Amino acid sequence: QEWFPFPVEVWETMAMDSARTKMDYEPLEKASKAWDICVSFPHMKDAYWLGVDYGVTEEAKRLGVKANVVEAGGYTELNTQISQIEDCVSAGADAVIIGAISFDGLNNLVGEIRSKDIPVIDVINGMSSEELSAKSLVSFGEMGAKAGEFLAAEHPSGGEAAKVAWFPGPAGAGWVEAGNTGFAGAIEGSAVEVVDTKYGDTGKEAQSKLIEDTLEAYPDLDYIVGTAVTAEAAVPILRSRGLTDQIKVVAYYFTPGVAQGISRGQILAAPTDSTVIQGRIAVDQAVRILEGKDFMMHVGPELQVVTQENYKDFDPTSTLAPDGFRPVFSVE
Amino acid sequence: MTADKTTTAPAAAASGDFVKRIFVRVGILPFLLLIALIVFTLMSDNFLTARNLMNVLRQSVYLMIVSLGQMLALLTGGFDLSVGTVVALSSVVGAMAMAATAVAMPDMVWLAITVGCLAGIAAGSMIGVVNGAGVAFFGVSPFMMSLGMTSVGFGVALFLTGGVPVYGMPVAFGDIFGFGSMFGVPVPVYVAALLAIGLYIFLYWTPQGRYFYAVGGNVKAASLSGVNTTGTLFITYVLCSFFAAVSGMLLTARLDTGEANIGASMPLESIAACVIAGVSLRGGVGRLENVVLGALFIGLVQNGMNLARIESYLQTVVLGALLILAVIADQIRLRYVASLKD
Amino acid sequence: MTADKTTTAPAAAASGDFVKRIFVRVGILPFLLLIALIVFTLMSDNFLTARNLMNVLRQSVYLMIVSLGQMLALLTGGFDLSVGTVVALSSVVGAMAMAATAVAMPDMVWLAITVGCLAGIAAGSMIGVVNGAGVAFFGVSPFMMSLGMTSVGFGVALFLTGGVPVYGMPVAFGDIFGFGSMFGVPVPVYVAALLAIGLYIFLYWTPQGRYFYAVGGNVKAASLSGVNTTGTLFITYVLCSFFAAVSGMLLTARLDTGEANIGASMPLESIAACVIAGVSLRGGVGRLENVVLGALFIGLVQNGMNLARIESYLQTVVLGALLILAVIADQIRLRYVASLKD
Amino acid sequence: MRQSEDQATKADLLLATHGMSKQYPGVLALDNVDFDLMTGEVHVLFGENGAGKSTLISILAGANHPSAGQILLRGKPVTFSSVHEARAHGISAVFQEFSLIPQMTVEENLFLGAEPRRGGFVDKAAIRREARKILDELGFNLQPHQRIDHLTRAEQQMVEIAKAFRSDLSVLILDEPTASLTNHETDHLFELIGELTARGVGIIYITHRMAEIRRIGDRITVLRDGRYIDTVDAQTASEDDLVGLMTGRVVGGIFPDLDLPDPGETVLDVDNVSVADGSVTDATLHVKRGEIIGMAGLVGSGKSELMQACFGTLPISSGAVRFKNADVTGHKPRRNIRAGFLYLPADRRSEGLMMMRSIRENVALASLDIAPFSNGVFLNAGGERQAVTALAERLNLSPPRIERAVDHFSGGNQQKAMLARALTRHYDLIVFDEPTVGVDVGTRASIYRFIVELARAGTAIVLISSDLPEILHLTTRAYVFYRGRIQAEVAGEQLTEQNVLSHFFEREAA
Ligand SMILES: Nc1ncnc2c1ncn2[C@@H]1O[C@H](COP(=O)(O)OP(=O)(O)OP(=O)(O)O)[C@@H](O)[C@H]1O
Ligand SMILES: Nc1ncnc2c1ncn2[C@@H]1O[C@H](COP(=O)(O)OP(=O)(O)OP(=O)(O)O)[C@@H](O)[C@H]1O
Ligand SMILES: [Mg+2]
Ligand SMILES: [Mg+2]
Repeated sequence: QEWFPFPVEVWETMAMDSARTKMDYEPLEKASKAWDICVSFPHMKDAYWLGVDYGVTEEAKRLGVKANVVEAGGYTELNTQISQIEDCVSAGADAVIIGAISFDGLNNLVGEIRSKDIPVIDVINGMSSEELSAKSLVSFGEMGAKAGEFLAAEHPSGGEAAKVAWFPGPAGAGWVEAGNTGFAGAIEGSAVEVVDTKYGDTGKEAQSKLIEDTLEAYPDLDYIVGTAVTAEAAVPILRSRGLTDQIKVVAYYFTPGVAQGISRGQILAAPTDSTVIQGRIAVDQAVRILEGKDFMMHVGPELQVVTQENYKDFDPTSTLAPDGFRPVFSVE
Repeated sequence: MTADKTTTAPAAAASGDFVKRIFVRVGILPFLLLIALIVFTLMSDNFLTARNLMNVLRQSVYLMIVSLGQMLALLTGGFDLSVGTVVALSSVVGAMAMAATAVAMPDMVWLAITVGCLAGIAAGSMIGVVNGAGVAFFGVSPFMMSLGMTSVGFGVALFLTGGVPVYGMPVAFGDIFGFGSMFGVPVPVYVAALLAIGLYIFLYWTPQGRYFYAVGGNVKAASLSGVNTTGTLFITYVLCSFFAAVSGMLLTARLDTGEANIGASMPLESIAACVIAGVSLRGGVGRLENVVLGALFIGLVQNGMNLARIESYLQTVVLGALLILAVIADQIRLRYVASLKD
Repeated sequence: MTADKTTTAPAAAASGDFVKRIFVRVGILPFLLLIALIVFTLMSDNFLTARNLMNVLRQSVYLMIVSLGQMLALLTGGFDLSVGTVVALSSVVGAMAMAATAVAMPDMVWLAITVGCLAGIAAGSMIGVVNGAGVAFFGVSPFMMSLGMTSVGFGVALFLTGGVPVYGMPVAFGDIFGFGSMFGVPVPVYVAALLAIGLYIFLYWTPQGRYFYAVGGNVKAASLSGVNTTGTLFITYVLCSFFAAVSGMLLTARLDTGEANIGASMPLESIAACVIAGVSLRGGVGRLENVVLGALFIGLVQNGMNLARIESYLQTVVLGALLILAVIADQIRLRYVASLKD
Repeated sequence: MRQSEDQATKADLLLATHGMSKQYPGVLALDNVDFDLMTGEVHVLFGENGAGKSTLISILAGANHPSAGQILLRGKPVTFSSVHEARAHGISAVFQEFSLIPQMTVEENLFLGAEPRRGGFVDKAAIRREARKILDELGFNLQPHQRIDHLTRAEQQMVEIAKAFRSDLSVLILDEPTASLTNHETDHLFELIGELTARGVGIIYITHRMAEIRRIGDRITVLRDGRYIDTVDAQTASEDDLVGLMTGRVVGGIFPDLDLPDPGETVLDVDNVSVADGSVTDATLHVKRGEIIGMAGLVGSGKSELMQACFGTLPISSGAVRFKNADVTGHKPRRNIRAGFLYLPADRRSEGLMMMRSIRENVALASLDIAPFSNGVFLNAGGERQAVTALAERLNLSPPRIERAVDHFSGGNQQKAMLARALTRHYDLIVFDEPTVGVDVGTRASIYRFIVELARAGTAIVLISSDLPEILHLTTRAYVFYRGRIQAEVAGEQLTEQNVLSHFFEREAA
């Protein structure tokens, strides 16, 4: 069945804080010709970006355009990402969709590509360049905020304090800092107290270690809040220590593991930014621009918090690649 | 160079002899461990609890097992950068095999677990076989060989999973090998102990064990003395990745999923654990006991800093500085060793 | 070992002599480059275009510069794992200094750029100074020293920036050193060329240059011959991180921001570039020209695979396999070298 | 040296040490030693392995720093913080352990640390020129562009010597320079020493070879356990006096008398063997039980290559090797050792020993598969320790500490550690390649004795040696090598100095 119409928010300008309106997104039926679209991701090592990949490639197929997906191999590989995008362009891409590793680090590159009159669409992570053709993303800050608001709602100010250990992700990554700020802002003035913030690589191994040590350091913890990996890692640890009832888990973005956790009642809640849809919209924007059709400059799916209550009427295909989906790197 | 400095003050050498004698016998690490224990106990009241120490022990197990293998590679004068990939690959393959078997025959949990572990360890060891072949038979430098296999193996692991964790292993697996414990001691610790003891016997009670040191000490001399140097090098790398693979399976049990993104820090950390344990990168020198302590030390410090609530930026600084200091301290020790040899 | 195989067939050795002689003179890399060129040209029509080749050149510059420094460390029988951190630290510090100066005196762009570059390079080199001191004066193994400094430096870089990129550098900086070009050749390429030539003269025309090889060849012998081994080791690591720091500043210009998260893959890639260029990890062997080619080769292959749209999981596999093959090929070459020696 | 020494001109004091002491961790290598050197004299340092000779000269050469004592050069106290400074004062040395960079060429090594410069840059032309000049002057046939690691130990020794020669020389120190030279190069070296002493250069010469002391020595200073014992005149002092001074006990003649039983059946049978790298062609020889066979020849004549090939470390291109009537052509050392065929290499450092491992492990290495070292499966620590301790005593290793790293023993004692391997299991054939390189007279005597004992016990022995007296006194039959071919087989009465030497150069004469 079709994925649209899909509830989205549309910003006036590229700026995240510009006025926004809610509406339903309607993509093109078909592309007029088989455009060659280059898509660059920071990496394809987890389910989150696999979801984006699914969205991008599916949409490319639906519209009948070519797509070539490259991945830099990790958030430390900014230089590689730049090289890859350059290679894409010299390979003759008509449009470029970038899931940026760095908020500012690609601006020069964007400028250069735009000067060749090739549209550049910013997906998921966000870039500060003035010259972007379009953005298909939500602010990760708001993801953090959603998680924060959820907790704040559970523990409004005045209520007895809830001790939270917060695991934003790898220190230095743009999305982590954003999520961190968002979360901090949202719990402002509530009864939620962040007893410790532990940065760490989003490997399950690293997160497990952090969680266990944190449990030792704060035996009286109420919540573990953090990346999807943190949540996934927390589940077995809590189970093994028989703390499942005492300590609740909240993630601030969504993965299959988190979905499973919520469905099994092991994870309390997690906001979703409808990753797949962001990918789909980005491709649609690219085609619209190439074909000179009118397009929305800055679109992002409405955020929703998936909880154990509303899980049953949540459609995972807007956020997750279906089970058994293998990463697709090129669509002919 | 060093020889000179040792001899600055023979008098002093005579006086503080006793302290040094212990120092030399047991090495630098026990002291470091002691210091770390004291410091962290002062910094956090949750540190020196049976539960936390057990926790440290379990956390260190994975690095420890990998370091045991790494030590072999170092002894023969090479090293193995592919241990991280081996961990990842065995985790992925093992988990897939286990899940598949579990689906095929849901009621035969133990069969699934056995099949999975065997598959994972076999897959991991394959990388060692290739490394060994390259190093021993083609004379490729261990660095390039294992570096190359790192990216080959990682590519394969990603290809198999697309980066998504592998779910669907029997719960028993995680409950037993990940979180289970007997007499209050976690199961993984038993596994590690078993491996360590086995390797100890192999290294120090059998001729072949001695040959690892010989090959690292002087390949030419070894082969002139009838040591099968090629064979020794080959099994070195097979064993090394065998250990890494076992660690990979244990980690999988702990994480409850097969992950392609684990073990990235293993290569350097395991070499670090060996080097602070006094294993020489030139080959031929190093004791297993110390390597175990080396791995423990790294685990202890990381845990201690987390409990002491040291800011995570600072943690990396401290850890780095500590490694260096540890080695410098060991240097000083080595200067005494000569004088107290007898 | 090798000696056996060097000489299996004297007859053949005589016949195919000519080909081999070139093979030996110029080494394996030119051949590999040629093959890569041909293959990728066949696989993608956009590959063999002036624009793309220039593109490859610019992309490879950063690794190339780091590899030049790395080569020195390898020549003296050590290596430097901290080059990645140096790149990151110099980027961060350089950017901060430049931004600050730019704010202070907005109209003096060149001053800002100069101050920034000097600050960044100084900061990066500091890590080299510490490495050098540890290795040369305290006899710490280069591995541990540079590994330790890696995490120290990274911690500092994160601490300085809180992880967020540093902006506010004069636009001119990026425009000139990042994307600028003279006579169709990107500016970074000129910088790299300058450094390479400078290092070449230093290495092969001055006595000190020889001492790097001597120290790597046999430290004891070198010091018996009156070579200042400690001094040589010290400047080795200072120079190594100097080069890395310069690369870091060029990268900063390219990214237009100071980033704490760059350069992670530099240490291993730079060592790989050196090793496929025939630099020995045991020290004392290796030519600068080849290292330049080595870095180019890695860059070329990565670019070629991207253009040929080889899917990225496969790319890592291919790259790994290629590195190994390159070294094996070089092994074969070395055997001929022996057989042609006299 | 004697011939050139002109009684008329009074030789004056050149170099002296007062109360020189050196404390190594655990060892007092030098104990308050006084030593002096006149201009134009050859002053021999003599003493057992580990007596402290090398330590003393390494201090004089600036490579090592004394724990106490001072150095006087021409009456003025001097201190050398580096080899550099010593050279600046005209003191240069040939060390026992080579100071060559294997990966570098001969010329690069000759000038390492003192490169001729033009405008700060290395003057390559000058280096090439000077290198040729020195090599020609010394009559060593080496190419300046050859890489050190492609030379034989003997050839490296020459480079080492060439390195020490320089125009502004006032003191030349030679630590066992002839250890792996053959008579040919040795003669050359001695002529040079003659010229130098004539120019008033003082020579400190360390050797374990009596004949050399006689030939060139003026005075002999004897060290024992790092202590100064006595200084005697080289010509008048008798061999036994010296040995007495050196050991503090009385040692009989160095060479035991060879009353070997008649040879038994053939153990090794080499048939038209050519080595693949061309260092040996069409060599045919045989070795019988209870024989001691000598292999003589110039440096690079291929005498060790042949045996290495038989042992399986070099590939054989043609011909066959039979050991105990079984074809072992191309067998690996492992098989040969287990079959009872051992080769002990000439270069203990690079081929013989694991320098950082203990004496115990080094000695036991080749026999870990048999009792008393193991029961086939597990090692027998106790058995190993006893066996090695016994061997250490038998070869009087000093210091007798089998757990010490080989690195911390003196050259001669390292050699003992390696030779001890011959006694760790039963062998039918043992090849000794330069077994007495850098071994003191006392130890030599004992090494010779045990070689002969082995032979008496029915072991076949092959002795590869560049020390002609060894060949003459110790072997029953000798093969002379010349440019990779077996030039002659001399036995019994023919086994005389002239006879052997004549075959060394025959072709060159023609
Ligand atoms: N680097 C060292 N560390 C510790 N002890 C040493 C070291 N070098 C030499 N020694 C000890 O100092 C003593 C003297 O050694 P030295 O090499 O001077 O003897 P030598 O007279 O040269 O013997 P040889 O004739 O075998 O060369 C020996 O007991 C030796 O074990
Ligand atoms: N590693 C090597 N590579 C190339 N050539 C070599 C190598 N080792 C030896 N040679 C050459 O082989 C020839 C024979 O060397 P060999 O070691 O047999 O000399 P030798 O007869 O043993 O003399 P000695 O044992 O007295 O040094 C020499 O010309 C030497 O230069
Ligand atoms: Mg000596
Ligand atoms: Mg020889």
